[in-house]
Amino acid sequence: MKEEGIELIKDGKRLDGRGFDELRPIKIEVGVLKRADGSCYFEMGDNKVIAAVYGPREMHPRHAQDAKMAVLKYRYNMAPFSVEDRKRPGPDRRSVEISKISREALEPVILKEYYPKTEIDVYVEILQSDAGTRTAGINAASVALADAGIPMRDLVSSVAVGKIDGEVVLDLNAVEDNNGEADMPIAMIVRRNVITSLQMDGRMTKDEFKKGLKLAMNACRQIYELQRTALIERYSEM
Amino acid sequence: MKEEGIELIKDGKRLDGRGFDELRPIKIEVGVLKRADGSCYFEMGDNKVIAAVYGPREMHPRHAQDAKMAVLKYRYNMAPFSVEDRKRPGPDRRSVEISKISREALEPVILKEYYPKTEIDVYVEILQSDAGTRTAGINAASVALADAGIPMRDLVSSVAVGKIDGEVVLDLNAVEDNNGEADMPIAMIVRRNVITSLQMDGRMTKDEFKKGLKLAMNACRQIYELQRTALIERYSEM
Amino acid sequence: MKEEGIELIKDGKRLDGRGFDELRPIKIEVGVLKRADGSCYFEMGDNKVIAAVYGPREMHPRHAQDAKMAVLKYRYNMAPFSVEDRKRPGPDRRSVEISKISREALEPVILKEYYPKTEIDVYVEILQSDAGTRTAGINAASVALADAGIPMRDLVSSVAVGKIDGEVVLDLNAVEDNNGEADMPIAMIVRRNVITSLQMDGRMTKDEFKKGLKLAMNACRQIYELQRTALIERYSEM
Amino acid sequence: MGLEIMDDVKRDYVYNLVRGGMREDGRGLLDYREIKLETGVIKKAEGSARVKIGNTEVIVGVKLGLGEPFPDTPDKGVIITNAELVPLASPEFEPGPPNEDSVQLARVVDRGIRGSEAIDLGELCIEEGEKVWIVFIDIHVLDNDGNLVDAATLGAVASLLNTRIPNERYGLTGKDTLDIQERPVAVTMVEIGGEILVDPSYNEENAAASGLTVIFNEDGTISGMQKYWSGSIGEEEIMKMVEIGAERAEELRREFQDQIKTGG
Amino acid sequence: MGLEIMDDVKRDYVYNLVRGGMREDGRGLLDYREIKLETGVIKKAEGSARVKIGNTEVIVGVKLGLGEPFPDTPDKGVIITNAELVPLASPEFEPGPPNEDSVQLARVVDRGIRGSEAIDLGELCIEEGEKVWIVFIDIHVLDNDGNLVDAATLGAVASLLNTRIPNERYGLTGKDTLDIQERPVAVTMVEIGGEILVDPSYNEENAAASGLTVIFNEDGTISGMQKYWSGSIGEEEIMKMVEIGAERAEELRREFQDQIKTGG
Amino acid sequence: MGLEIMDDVKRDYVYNLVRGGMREDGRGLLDYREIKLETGVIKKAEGSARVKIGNTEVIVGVKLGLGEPFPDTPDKGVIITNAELVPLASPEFEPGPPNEDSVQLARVVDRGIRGSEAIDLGELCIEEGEKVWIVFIDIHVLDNDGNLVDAATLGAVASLLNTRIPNERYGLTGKDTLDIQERPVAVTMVEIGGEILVDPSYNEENAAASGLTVIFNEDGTISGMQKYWSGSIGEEEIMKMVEIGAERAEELRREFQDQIKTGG
Repeated sequence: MKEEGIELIKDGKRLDGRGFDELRPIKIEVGVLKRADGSCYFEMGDNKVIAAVYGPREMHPRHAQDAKMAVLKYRYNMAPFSVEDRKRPGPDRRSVEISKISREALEPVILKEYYPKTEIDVYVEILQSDAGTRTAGINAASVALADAGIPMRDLVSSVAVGKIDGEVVLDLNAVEDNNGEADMPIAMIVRRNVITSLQMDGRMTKDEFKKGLKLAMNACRQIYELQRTALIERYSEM
Repeated sequence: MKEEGIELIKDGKRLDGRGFDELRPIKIEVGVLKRADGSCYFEMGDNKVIAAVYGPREMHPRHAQDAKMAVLKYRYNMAPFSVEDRKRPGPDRRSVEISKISREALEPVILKEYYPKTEIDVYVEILQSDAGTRTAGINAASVALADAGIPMRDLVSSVAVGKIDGEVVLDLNAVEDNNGEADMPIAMIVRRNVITSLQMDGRMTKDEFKKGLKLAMNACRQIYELQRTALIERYSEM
Repeated sequence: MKEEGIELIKDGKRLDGRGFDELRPIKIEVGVLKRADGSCYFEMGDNKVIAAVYGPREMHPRHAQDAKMAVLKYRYNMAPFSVEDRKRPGPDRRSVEISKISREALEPVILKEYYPKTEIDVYVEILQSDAGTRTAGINAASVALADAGIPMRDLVSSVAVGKIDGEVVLDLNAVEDNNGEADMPIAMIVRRNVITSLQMDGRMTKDEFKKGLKLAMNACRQIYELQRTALIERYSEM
Repeated sequence: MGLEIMDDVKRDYVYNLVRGGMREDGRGLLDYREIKLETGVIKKAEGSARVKIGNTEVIVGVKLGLGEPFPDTPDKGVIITNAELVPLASPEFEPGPPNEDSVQLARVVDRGIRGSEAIDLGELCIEEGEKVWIVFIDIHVLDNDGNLVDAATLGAVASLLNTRIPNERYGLTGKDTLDIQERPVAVTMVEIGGEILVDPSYNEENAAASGLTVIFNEDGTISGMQKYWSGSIGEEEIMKMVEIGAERAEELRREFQDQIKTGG
Repeated sequence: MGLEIMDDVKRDYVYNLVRGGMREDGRGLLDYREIKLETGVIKKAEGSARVKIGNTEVIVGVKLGLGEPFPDTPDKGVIITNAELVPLASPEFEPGPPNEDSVQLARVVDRGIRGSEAIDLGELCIEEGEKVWIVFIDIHVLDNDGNLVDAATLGAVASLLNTRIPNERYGLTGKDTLDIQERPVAVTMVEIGGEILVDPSYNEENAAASGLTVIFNEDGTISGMQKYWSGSIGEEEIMKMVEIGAERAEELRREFQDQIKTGG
Repeated sequence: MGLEIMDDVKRDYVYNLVRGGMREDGRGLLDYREIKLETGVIKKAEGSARVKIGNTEVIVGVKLGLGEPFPDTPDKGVIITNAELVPLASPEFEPGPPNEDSVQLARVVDRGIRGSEAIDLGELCIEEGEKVWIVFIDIHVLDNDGNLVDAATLGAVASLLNTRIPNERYGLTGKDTLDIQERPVAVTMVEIGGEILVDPSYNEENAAASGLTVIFNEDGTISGMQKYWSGSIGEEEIMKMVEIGAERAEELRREFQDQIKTGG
């Protein structure tokens, strides 16, 4: 719902000074946790998320095991203090949906058949939220999976586009998201040029959708490079 | 609690025009669902219920299996929109009790020993409620079990009697139930002339109870014929 | 939080007439329940608690079994009517913590290695509460374990000390606890002179703490004698 | 597995006894076990009672609180009956939220209180549509040796008779006892091998195919019934149970009145 | 194990059919199954509809209640969309609280209603910041033969059109219908063996690697999308799905209007 | 099984080290690991801190909301301390509602804050009996390498010092910082092979039979204690732990003050 009188675009620039096709600043740190098998801290503007990976490890209960491949689990969780109004701990409908969507976004790149009967657990904690947390979580998780040594075909990169004041723009922040007309998070496998996640909220014409999809896919390519660089740095350090 | 001044009986007739020993109109459709192994749609006045049966099928968890016979499960559930004030989804104390009572009403006719280690699931959804839903559910479930090919000694038929304005009458509707003095749902195996379920709420003399029980047992005989007819029609169609 | 103007000590005596180092009256009955393997009813002032023990018995689910020893479980539960404002049934954070603390208080004396793969269940019901229920529960549980024939190295005895009106005193009742400055429940193995549980709430100097600990340990010795006597009486009766 | 075999053995034992007109503990088929009733046992509760029927033991506590009335009865107080089958009371009870057995126990007892209009709910209204007394009847089972319903119903009625309204704690004035208009009594019977038994023990409940509780008022009317388990019962048998129940209820009521006078 | 083999066999069967341009039930790849829409089927609900798409069957009921608005929209009513995948509807549905599938179903349908601003929420404010209508849209699945989203979206919109505001029950006055500003239509497609199929059956959903719902408004704009499952989709394919979806939506909308007129 | 053997091996390793006066990471028995404290790390929180003790890492966030006071303290604000042992932080943490470990962590930290009267709760009353500030202290564990209690207590106190009261958001006026009257410091020790160790690592916690947290105020008084696990402790040993704890607390407090000045 748009606040009255708010103008999200002035003189061709967004409130935070970005151009329409500009990402917020991104910071990636790999291997930040000791106990996890792999981990990644990811900042995108004011979003602060951290992902940890455990596994492949024995799956309980046994009857849920898959005899042919590993089972991937994904838990997206917001810290109570990550949002304006304290979030009650525990899963809600939104986090259940995001966990599902994010798991499905990552599944195509994971060589699950290497580890039958096991589970691979991805845990994503949102420490601070400013719109786009699900995409930040997928980016972090993708790097954390690599850090954990999980065999993967490729990385997954994720970003949202949206529509504000009638313009299709990249990577909405919270003010834009709350006062915008549409939001569309995607995830993609950059090197194969395919989409692994796509959602859309709000209202867009078909042409806006097409423009937005291209914009998001281009941004994923930028994010992919940052993810790769962070991983290379990590391993060159070791 | 009786509303002030409400008269449930006028000139020997009830508010909806029925006599004391008259059932509401009943409609039975067999095999209405594709995915279920057996199913039945049952209307009794303004009650609309649907029953589905799955099984016998493997029982989980294994330690709950019975090595000698199938385990019968029964879930009575009200759709949120089935009642005046929206019902919150999920089981409450009332539905837990009704599920237990209904399962016990059906158990005597099912040849559970034919299928050791399995479970037979009966699911009853109340789509619209107008007093007597537990009896409508048992009637529907009984037919759905037969439709699923579960081996049974016989059908079970169910109806309630009650007391309104001092008279013992058959098959209360919601206005009568809310303003009446007693309600007594029963279930019976008509051909063996035995009771498999009996509950009573409110206040009745012993003589009223006896009169009511006979009235209900007679009505069960009518319902039994309708159940049989619906099943015969279903199988002659096939 | 102290009520205004309340005086907990007058002329060297407490409101209920006790001296600083005096226990409330204790009453112990052994073997009070038929179905349980062991049981004990314990009164300490206005606290009324009952403990039952079941086991060693097969543990479910199997994957939770310990191949080397029995698993001890402890459930502290308050009856809804045991306190001023009705307590909602089911565990809350307080009872979860007390159950953990109490289990750990008893574990050192139980010869768990005698019964691998089994569980020993201790259930404590608080029927009436007047401060100190966790210590009363541990005392009752200890006797009930002995009554159930569970092999034990020794009994465990438990009591609280606290600080009221600036004085370190033994075994606070509810008025004292609500208006006091500190509360410290302990559990000990009297014959080995070691502590198996220790908690402290409120504020005390180190010297007060030391004084309190000695006071509590002395009182445990008295309780131990009462526990022993009750068990001897029980077995001489049989 | 060993346990299941013991269950079968016990069932056969009870069955054979009953076929010979006998019971485990020597009493007659229509006899109750010894009943002990003690009231006012829990100071922190507004009303309370401890009931033993043989080895079965139940504590019932009544607490009163303030709350809103139901929208359709704005001038009446509210009764909430709850039963806890705590695992202390029986090896087959498990910790956790109410299951179908505890829900049934609470609902049958509640049905007796409600159907008989034992409590004058109109007296519990403080401010129409806004504030009424909520009466919590909590049934806490301590030892389950069968026939919890009759014990819990005795306990609930005794607790209500015993209840003091905590006006002062809430800054209210008014009379401090509940207006108890009726004292319903539950009689539970089971059928084993064609015989009717009153007041079944735990082993007898396990050996029975079906059972029936009938709740009687002082004038002999019925205000609650519940059939149990998956056996069927014939019409004649039910009629017989109602007659037997009515007689036993009279006896139980005398017992109750005697003990209430002494214990209350 | 036996069941898993059957799943594989069915997947192969569907796959091979589709590769030959065919489907289990004989229809074309871009065809919907027969759609039946009936409104006002539940008297106790403020609005209701029963939708069948082939063997898939869904009942949607709308209930209105009074409540507080959200603090950030004090002058607007509230929509709560909920879906129950009751175990009656499918052998793979289990009793219990909403799982990720029912949450997703509810949220996708909700997204269409909300994104298209189908309901004028401003009209549902009774007293700013204090009292607004809460619109519960409850999706009750009766038979799951695939494509629940399209059926539930049709049912939700039909129910809303059909809804009477229960002013009288709450002692209020005002107009008694909802102001429905838009009629969003969902079109779900899946990809099997490189082919796009519209309105997937249950077996086709199981054989598909990925799927997409696109929700269209009357003017052809999109107000909701959701990709399903763990297969990936190319950019071209998505564009194609959007075009196919737009066409199908038009047809679906005509079908809907026709049936609403008759059935409403 | 393999894992259990590794646990045994690690326990033995730690035990043998300690018997020789050594620890895994080379520090002395009474030494803390390196402590890093950063405050104001979460903009969306009213107060926040990130604490590292060695590899153990905890974020604490403080949020304020409006609510009703407890009936027995109508003129005081409310503190709610909550701990999440999210499965990200340790392979042995599982998703789900709080278990006994997270409850204990929250309650011990809470005890320190409450027992020391760290917060002046009277200042948090807005309208007696009606409206007060509720202070949520949320402990979010990110990496569990032992001694969560000390890290969480440092984080809680640092967050409170750092907290801005969001008067404006709720249309209120008033001072915008909490009145922090005391800065409790927790010192956790364990006993391994007769030796006392301060600030146990995860492996040391697993090798220990018993442990003790003592919470100290600025004047050296104690305002909270908790013994851990099922080993017993002698009286002398406890007295020794209290003395060691008091000394360590002083040091920790100096460290804390230094870092607060820089980081706050």
